[in-house]
Amino acid sequence: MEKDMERRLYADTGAPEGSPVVNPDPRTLGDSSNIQLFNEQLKLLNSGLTEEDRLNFCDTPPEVIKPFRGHWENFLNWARSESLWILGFGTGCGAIELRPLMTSRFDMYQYGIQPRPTPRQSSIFVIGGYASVKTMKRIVRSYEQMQGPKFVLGLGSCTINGGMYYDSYNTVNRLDHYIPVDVYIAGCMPRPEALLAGLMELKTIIKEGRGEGANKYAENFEWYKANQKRIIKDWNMPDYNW
Amino acid sequence: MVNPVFLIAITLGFAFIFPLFEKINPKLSRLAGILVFLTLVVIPLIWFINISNMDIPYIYSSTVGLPSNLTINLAVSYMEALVLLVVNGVGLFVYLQEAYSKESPWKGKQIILLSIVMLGANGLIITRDIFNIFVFMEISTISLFGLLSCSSDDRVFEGGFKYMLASGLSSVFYLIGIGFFYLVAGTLNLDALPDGINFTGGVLGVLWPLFLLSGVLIELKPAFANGWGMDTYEAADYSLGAIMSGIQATALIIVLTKIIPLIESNIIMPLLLVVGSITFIISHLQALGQSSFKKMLGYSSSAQIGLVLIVLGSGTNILLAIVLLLTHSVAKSGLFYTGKYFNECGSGRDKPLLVVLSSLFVIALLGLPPFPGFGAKWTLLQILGGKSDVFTIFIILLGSLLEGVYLFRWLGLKIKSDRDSGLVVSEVVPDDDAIPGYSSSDTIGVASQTGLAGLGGCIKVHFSSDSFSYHQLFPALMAVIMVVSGVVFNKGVGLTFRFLIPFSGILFFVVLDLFRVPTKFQVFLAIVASIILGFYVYPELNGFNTLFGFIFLFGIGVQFIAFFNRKGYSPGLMALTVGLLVSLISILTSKTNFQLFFSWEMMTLTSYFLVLRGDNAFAGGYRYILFSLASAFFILAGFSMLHGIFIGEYMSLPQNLLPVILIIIGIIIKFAGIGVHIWLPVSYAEAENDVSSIFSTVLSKVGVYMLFLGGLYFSKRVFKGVDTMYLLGWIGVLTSVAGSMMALFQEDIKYTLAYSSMGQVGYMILGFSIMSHLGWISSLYLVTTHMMFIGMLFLSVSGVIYRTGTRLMYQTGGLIKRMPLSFISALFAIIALSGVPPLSGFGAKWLMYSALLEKGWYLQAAMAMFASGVAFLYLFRLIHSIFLGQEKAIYLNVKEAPAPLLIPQYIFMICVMAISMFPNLLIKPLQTVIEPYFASTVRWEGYEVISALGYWNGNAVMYVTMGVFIIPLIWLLIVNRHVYKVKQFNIVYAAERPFKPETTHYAYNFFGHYQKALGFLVEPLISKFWNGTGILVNNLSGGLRRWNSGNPQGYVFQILLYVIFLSFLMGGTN
Amino acid sequence: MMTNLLFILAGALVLVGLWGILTRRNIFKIIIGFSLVDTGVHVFLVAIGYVKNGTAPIFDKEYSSLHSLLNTVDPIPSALVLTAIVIGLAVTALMLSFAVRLILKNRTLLVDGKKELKW
Amino acid sequence: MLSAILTKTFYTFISLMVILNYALLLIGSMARIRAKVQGRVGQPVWQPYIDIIKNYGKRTAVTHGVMFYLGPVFRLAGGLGTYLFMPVVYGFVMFENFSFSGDLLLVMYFIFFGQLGMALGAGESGHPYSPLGVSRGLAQMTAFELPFALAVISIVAQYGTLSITEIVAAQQGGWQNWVAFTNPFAMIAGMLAFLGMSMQNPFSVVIAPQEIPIGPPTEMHSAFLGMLQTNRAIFNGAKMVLFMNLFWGGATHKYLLVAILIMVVKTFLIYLYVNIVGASFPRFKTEQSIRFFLGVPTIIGIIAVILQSI
Amino acid sequence: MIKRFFTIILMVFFASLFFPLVGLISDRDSVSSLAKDYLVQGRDDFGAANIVTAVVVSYRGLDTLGEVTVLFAAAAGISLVFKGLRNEGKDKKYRVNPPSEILRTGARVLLPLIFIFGVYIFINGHLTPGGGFQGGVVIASGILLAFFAGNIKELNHGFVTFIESAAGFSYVAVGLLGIWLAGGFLDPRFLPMGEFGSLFSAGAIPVIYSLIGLKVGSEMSGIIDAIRSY
Repeated sequence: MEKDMERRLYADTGAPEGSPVVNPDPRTLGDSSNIQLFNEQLKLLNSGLTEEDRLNFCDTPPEVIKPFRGHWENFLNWARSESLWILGFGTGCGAIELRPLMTSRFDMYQYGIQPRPTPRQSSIFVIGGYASVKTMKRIVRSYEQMQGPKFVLGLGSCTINGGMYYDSYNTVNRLDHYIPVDVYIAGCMPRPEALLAGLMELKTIIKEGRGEGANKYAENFEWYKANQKRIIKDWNMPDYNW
Repeated sequence: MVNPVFLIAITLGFAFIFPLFEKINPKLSRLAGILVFLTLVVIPLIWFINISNMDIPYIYSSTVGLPSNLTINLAVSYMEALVLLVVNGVGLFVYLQEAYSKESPWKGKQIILLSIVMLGANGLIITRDIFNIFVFMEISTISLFGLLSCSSDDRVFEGGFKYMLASGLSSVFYLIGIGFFYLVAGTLNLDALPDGINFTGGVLGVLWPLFLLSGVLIELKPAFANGWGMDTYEAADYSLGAIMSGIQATALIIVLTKIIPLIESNIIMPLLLVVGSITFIISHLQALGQSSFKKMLGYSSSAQIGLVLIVLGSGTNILLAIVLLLTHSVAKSGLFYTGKYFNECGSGRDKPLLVVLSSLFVIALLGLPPFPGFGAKWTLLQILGGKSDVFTIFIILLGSLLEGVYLFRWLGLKIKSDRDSGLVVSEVVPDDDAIPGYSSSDTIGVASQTGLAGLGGCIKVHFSSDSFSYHQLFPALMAVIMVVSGVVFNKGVGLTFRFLIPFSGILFFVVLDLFRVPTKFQVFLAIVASIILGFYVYPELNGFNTLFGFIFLFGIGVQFIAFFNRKGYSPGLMALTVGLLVSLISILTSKTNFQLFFSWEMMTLTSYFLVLRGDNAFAGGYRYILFSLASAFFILAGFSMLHGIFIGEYMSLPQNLLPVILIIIGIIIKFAGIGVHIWLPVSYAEAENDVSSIFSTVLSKVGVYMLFLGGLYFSKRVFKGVDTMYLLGWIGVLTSVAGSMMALFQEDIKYTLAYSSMGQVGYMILGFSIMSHLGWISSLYLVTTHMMFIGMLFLSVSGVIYRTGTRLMYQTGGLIKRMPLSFISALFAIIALSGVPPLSGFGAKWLMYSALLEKGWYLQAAMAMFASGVAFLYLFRLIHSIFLGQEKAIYLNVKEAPAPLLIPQYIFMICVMAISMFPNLLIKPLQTVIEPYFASTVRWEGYEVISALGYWNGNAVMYVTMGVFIIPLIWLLIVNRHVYKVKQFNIVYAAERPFKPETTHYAYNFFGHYQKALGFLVEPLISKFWNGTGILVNNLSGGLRRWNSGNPQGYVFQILLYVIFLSFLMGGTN
Repeated sequence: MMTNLLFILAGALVLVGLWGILTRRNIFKIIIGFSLVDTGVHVFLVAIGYVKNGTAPIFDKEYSSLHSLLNTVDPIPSALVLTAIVIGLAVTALMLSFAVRLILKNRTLLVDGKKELKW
Repeated sequence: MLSAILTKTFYTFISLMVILNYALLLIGSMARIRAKVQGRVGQPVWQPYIDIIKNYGKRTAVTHGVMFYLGPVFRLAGGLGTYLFMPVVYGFVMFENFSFSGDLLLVMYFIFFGQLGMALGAGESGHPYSPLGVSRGLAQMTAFELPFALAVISIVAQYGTLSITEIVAAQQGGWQNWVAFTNPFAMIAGMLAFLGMSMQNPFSVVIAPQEIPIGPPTEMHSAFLGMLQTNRAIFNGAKMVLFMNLFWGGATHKYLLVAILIMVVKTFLIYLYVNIVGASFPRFKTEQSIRFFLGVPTIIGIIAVILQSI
Repeated sequence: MIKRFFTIILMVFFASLFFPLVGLISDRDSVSSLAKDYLVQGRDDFGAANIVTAVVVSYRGLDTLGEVTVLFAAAAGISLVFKGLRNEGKDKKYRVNPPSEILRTGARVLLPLIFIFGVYIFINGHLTPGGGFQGGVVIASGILLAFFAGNIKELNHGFVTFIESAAGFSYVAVGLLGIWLAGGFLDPRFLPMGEFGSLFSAGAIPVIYSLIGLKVGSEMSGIIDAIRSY
C-alpha cells in the first residue's frame, strides 16, 4: 500500500534518465545500507566531521520521548497550540507570505503565533517554498536544533512535489522525505489566508495529540539521514545537530 | 698610640723600596703590598677604637720634634680615623682587585703609584698645614695621572690632558690662595693661627678664601666646571674611577672641612649651600643622560660631593657629611667594580652575586636602608626640618630622586632578561597572528613551556665556576661590612634591637640560598617563620596594627602556599618575600618615625626586587621604584617637619599644614592615586604571578595603613579653603573610577587585575577620608575583605596563566570545563568584588555608601556607584573571557590548576563566606578598633547592623538568597526531564556550524562600544604626561650635558668662569 | 715698591699664560701658557716673601741671627716656591708626555682637533 | 519560631503570587494595548501564561554546562530577591516581604545578582551573540545606573534614610508629598533611568532580534526560557514597585485590597509610560545610549543632588 | 671672534681680581712672626747656615718628602705613558744622527765637571743656595749630555732603580730614625750638629740632601731615558 503510493507519486515526475541527483528513485528511498550512523555504544559516528571537530560536537542520537498521558498532555498540547513560535528562517520565496501575517490585517498574534529569531526557542518551522539542496542542509540543521515538540509547515507546492522546479537539478521535490512535515499548504504561492488556515489546521493537529513530528523523526532517524545524506554531499556537520 | 706619620712613612717606604723588592721576588712583593695596605687599615682602626674608648680628642704629631707651630703637624681625631679607615679600606680593596686581577694585573710602577695615591689621600686627611695639603694634593693627582696612562682605553690621554689642565689651574689657584693666606695670617699652620686676626676682612681677606676654595672646589668637580673630570671617568679604567671618586674626592672633602672653619660662616655657608645644591641637582641631571656607565658614575660622584657640600653648608653636624661621604666612597668604589664585572658579562640575570652586590651598592649610594647613608640622610633632614629649611630639603630629595632615576635604570637594564624589550609592551595588544595556530598540535607544548617560563621565570642561576671569580668576594665583603655598619649606624640613629631581629630573617633565607636549599623547603620555612613572626610581634600590636598585622601575616602567609608551585630553585625569592613581610610587619611595630620610615623603605626595596624578577619587568620595576621613591621622599619630607614626634601620636603633632600635605601626597603616590598611578599596573602585571598576587592583596594596603596611622592628624586641615580630606576623598573616588575604567579596556588579564586593585584601593581611601566612624569601618572592612577576594581572583588567574601560558584573555576561553575549581573561586571572588549581595563585598559597599551619604558626600557616592558598575563590567569580562565561551583546541589538555594555587584560594573563600554570613565577625572588631577615634554610629540587633541611614542584615540576606536560589533550582530540576549535555559547537549559528573557537569566542575588544562612548576618558593622557616629563628631563639632561663640550680650552674657560662665579658669591669683586 | 712691581709682573704672567691657554690651539703652546701661569704664581709667592732691602736668609759665622731679622727676606715663601717649582716641573713633564701621546694618537697638534670625549 | 517562619513563608508566597500574576497580566495587557494602538486585535491578555506553560512543557532541552543550567536560576533568584527585599504595599506585614534584611542599597545591588548569573549562563552557552548582548546590556546598565544612583541619593538626602519603608512613609499625606513633586529633578532622572532599566526601545539594543538574535538568551530555551520569562514578569514588577515606592508615594490604604489596587494603578501607569516611550522612539546604538544616560539625565540627577544638599 | 671677546672679558675680570692688590700692598718691613722664629731659632735648632734649607729639609721636611714623591710619581707616570707607546710601535726605528766631534770631545771634558758640580750643590745645600733638587737636576743634565754624546748607549736600569729605591728608602729611613733617635719624623738632629758653617754640620741635613740629590738625579735620568728610549 505504502509502496504503491510512492510509485504513484513518483511515476509521473518525468525526470530525465539518470540525471536527478536530488530526486532519487523512490525504490532507493530510505536505503541506509551504505551509510553508518552509530558506533557500538549507540553514539553517533559523525562521520562527516574531522577528528578534531568530533570533540566539539555532541554525539548523542535523538530519542523518542513519550508524551504524558491524559489531561496533562492535553493541557500541554493546548498550550503548545496556543503558543506557536515561528522560526524566523525564510528558506524560500514563500517567506514573503509570512510578513503580512504580522500586520494588522491578519494579526497572527491574536492566535498566539509570533516569530522567534532562534530555533532553540521556536516550535514551528515554516518552510517557505522550494528547498534547494544548499538550503536543505540548513533546514535540517535548524530543524534539529529546535526543541521538541516541534512542528513543520510546508508552504507552497514546491514543498509537496517540487512545483515549478520539479525538474530542477538542485531542488528537493518532496520535503517530508527529509524532515517530518505536519501540514502542507498547497498553492503557488498560497495567500496569507491559506497560511493562516494551515496554522489553524496545525493547531487542531496539535490539540489532537498528532503533532509528534519530533518523535517520528527520532524513530525513523536512519531513514531520514539516509535521504538527507544522499542529496547533501558536503556533509560537514554532525549527524544530529543538537 | 701609633704616630700618624707612620702612615706616610710606611706607604712611602713601600713605594720607594718596591722596585727593588719586585726585582727580587715579585710574588712576595705583592704579598708585602697586601701587608702594607692592611696596615693602613689597621692603624686607623686602632685609633678609631682608642679614640672612642679613651676619650682622646686628637692624636697629634708634629713632625720634626719642635713646637707644633713651627712645623707641619699631623692630627687624627675620631673623624679622621673613621675616614682613614674607610679610604684605606677602599685602597686595600682596589689593591686586591688590581694586583691580583686575572687579566693584566697591576705590577711595578702601577702598584707604586697606587700606594702613592694612598699616601696622598692619607696625607690630605691627616695634615694640618695648608701648604702641605697642596703637596699632598699634587701627589695624589700626579700619581693618578700616572695610573691613568695605563688604562685600556687610549682616549684616556685626551681626558687626562684635560684633567691635568684643570687640576694644574686649580693648584695654581690654591697656591695663590696660600700666598694671600700667608700674607694675612703669617703662618701656614692651621693649629697655630694667631688669635684676633680677622681672616676674612678686606680685599685680601676675601681673596685668599676665594682662591683656596677655588682650588679645592674645582678639584672636587663641581657642576658646570667638571667636564674634564667626567671625560676622564669615561675613558679611565673602572679601578681609576673607584680611586677618583672613592678615595680622592673623600680626602678632598676632608681638606675642605679643614678650610671651612677659617672663613667667616656667613660667607662660606651660603656659598657651600649654593655650590652644593647646583652640583647636586645639575650633576644628577647630567648623569641621567649618559650612556657610558663610568661617566654616569662620575657625574653621580660629583653630585654626591654636592650633597656633602650641602650638608657642610647647612651647618648641621659634620659627622653626617662624613657618614654620607664614606657611604658614597665605599658604595661607589664597590659599584665601579661590580659594574665592571656586570658590564663585561652582558645580561646579568644569571649572575646572582653580581646582581645582589650591584643592588646593594646602588641602594647604599641612594641612601636607602639598611646602609649608613639612610640614617645620615634621615638625621640631616630631621635637622633641616627642625629649622624649617624647606628649600634644602627639597633640593636634597629632588636630587636623590634624580639619582634613583639613572641608577635604577642601569640596574634594571642589567638585571632584565634577554627577552625583555624594556618597554611597557603589554599595554598594546599584539596582532591577531599572534594567536596560536588553530590546529597545530605542537603549540600545546609551547604553551605549557611558556606557562612554566611565565611562572618559573625566576632568576635562573647557579654558581657555576666560570661566572664566579673570587674577586667578587671582595666587593661582597665590602657590601657585608657596609650592611653591618649600616645596621649599627641606623641602630644608633634610632632602631632598637627588638625591632631589627625580624630582619635577620632576610639573612637567614639568603644563607639558605647560598646553600641552594630547594625553594619548596624554603617556602615551608617561610610559613613557619611567618607564624613565629606573628607570635613575636603580637604583644606589640594593638588597634589598627592588629588588624593590619592580621592582613599582612595572614595574607602573605596563606599565599606562601602558592609558592609551593615553584619548580626547582628560585634564589632570592623567599629572602625577598620574607623581607617584604618583615618590613610590612615592622611598619606596624614601629614606635618612631625613623623605624617607620626604615621599614617603609625596606618594604619598597624588597618589593622592587620582587618585581624585577618578572620576565618583562624592567619597565614595570623602573616605574615602580621611581614612584615609590618619590612617595617615600614626600613622606620623608613630611616626617622631617614633625619635630621627631611619632606620626601615630596624632595628638601631639605640630599643627602646620605643610607636613600633612607632603605626607598625604606621598601616600597618594604609594596607593597610585589618579595622576600618579602609571607605575602600578605595569609593575603588578609584570611581576611573577604569585608575587603580583601578594602585591595586589597585601602590599596595596600599606598606603591605607599609613593613612590610618596618621589618622586624625590628617583631618580638619584646610588647604586653600578646602578640607584636605575632602580633596583626598575626591582623589580616592576618581582613582576608583579611573582604575575601573582602565581595567575595562585591558586585554591582558594581569593589567585588568592591577587596575582593579588600584580602583579598589581608591574606595579604601575614600572611606578613610570620610573621617567618620562608618567611613573608617567601611575602609577597614574593604581592606580586609579585598585582601581575600582579590587574592582568590589573582591566584585563580595565576593558575590559568600557569596552565595556558597566556595572559591575554581572549586567547583562552571555555576553561570552566577544565578548571572548575578555579572557576568557582573566581566566581565567588567577582561576586564579592563587585559588591553583589549576599557575599561580603556588598557589606563594604553598604558601609561605604551609608558613610558617604551620612557625611553628605552625594556626588562622590554617585561616582563610587558608577565605578562599582564599571567594576562589574570588567569582572564579567574577565570571567567570561577565560572560563566561559568557546574552548580553544590547544587548551583541550589543560588540567586544573595545581593544588598549591588552589589551597590559598579556598582558604580565602572560607573566610569570605564566613564574613558574608556573619558580618559581625569582622565589623564588631573593627568597631572596637575605631572606638578611640570616633563614637560609634552603628548599632547591632542580632545580626542586623543599623546605621543612621539604613540597615543591613547579612545573615538574613544570605538565607533569603539561598532560598530564592534553591527553590527555582529545584523547580528547574523537576521541569527539565530530558536534558542533553552538548558540546561547545552545538550552538545556533544562523543555521551554519562554527568552525573555529577563536572566531566564535567573543572576547576580544569586549567593550568596544564602551570605548566608543567613553574611551576618551581613558586616553593615556597621564601616561603621556609622565612620558613627557621623562622626555623633558631627558632633554634637560641632554642640554646640560652639552655644556661639557669636550674642548680642553672650553673647560679652562669654564673653570675661570667658575672662579668668577665664586667671587661673586663671596661678594669679592668690589 | 718692589713687591708691587713683582705683583704686576706676576699678574701679567698669569694673565698672559691664561690668554695663551685659552686662545692658542697648539697643544704645546697651551702647555707653555700653563708654564707661564705657574711661573707667574711662583713670582707672586716670591714677592710675598720680599722684605724691604732684604737679603738672602743665609748666615755665615759673622752674621748673627738677630741681625738677620732686620734685613733678610722671608724664608718661608722661598721654601714654598722651591717645592712648588719642582711640583710644577713634574706636572709639566707629565703634561707633555700626555700631549705626546695625544698628538701621536690624533695626528694633530691642535688641542681641539679631535674630541672623542665629550658630553 | 516555627509558626513565625510558616507565616512568613505564607506571606511571601501570597506576595509572590500577587506580583507574578499581576506582572504577567500587565505584560499581556500592555501587548494588547499596543496592538490596539497599531490597529490589531493583539494577543490575548493571558498569552504570557500560555507561553510560560508551553516553555516549561517542552520535552527536551540541551545544556551547555553547569553555569548555563544555573544561569536562569540565578536570574530568577535575582528577580525574586530584588522583589523580596523591598516592601510592596506600605503598612501591611503581608507585603513587607524581607525588607528587614536590608535597605535600598541592598535592593540596588541585588539587581546585579541576577544580571551576573544570567551573564554567566549566557557566556557559557558558547554563542558569540550572547556575550555580545551581555556586554551591551552591562554597558548600558552602568550608564543608566548613574542617573538612577543620583536620583536615589537625592531622595536619601531629602529624607535622611535609606530604608524604603521610611521613604514611603515620608511621602504619605497626599500626592503633593510624593517625591515626584517634592523632588521633581530626582524623579525625572530616575524615570529616565528607568527607561534604560526596562530595556524597551530606544534602549533595546541588548536583545536586537534581527542583529544578534535576542542577545543574551539566544541559546536559552524550554524550561530555561520559561524561567527567564517568569523572572521577566517578577523582575519588572519589582522594578516598578521600587520606582513607585521611591518616586510615586508607594501604595497604601487602610484596606489591603485598595492598597493593592493603588499599586496596580501606579505601576500600570509607570509601565504605560515606558511603553509609550518605547513605541515612539527608534533604537539607540549602545554608545549612543551610554552617551545619552551620561548626558542630560545625569545632569538632572546632579541638579537634584545639589538641590538637596544645599 | 665672539670667543675671543669673551676671553677678553674673562681676562678683565681676572685682572680686576688681582690688581686692586697692587695698590693695597707695599713692601713689607719685616718678616712674619713664624719666619722670625725660623730666623731666630734656625741656626740653634739645626745649625744650618741656609735658613731656606733648614725650612725645606727640616721645618717643612714633610713637604720636601712629598715633593720627592711627586717627582717619583711623575717619573713613574711618564715611564708608564711611554711604555704603552713602546708596546705599540716597536718596529718603528728612527735614524739617529751620530754625535758630532765637538759634542763628543766637549762631553768628555764636561761630564766629570758636571757630575762633581751636581754633587757639590747637594752636599753644600745647607750652607749655600742650592740643594738636593738642584744638584740632582744637574746630574741628570749630565746624563742627558752623556746620551747625546753617545757615552752611554743604554741606561743601566737596575743600577738606576737601585739608586732611586735605595735613596728614597733611605730618606724615609732617615726620617724614621729621627723619630727614634731624636725629636720627630725627619728630625735631622740625631747626627751631631758639627761646627756651624762647615760641611759636616747641621745634623743629617746634608745626608738628606744627598739622598734627595741622588734620588732626583736618578729619577730625572729615568724620565730622560723613558722619553729617549721611545
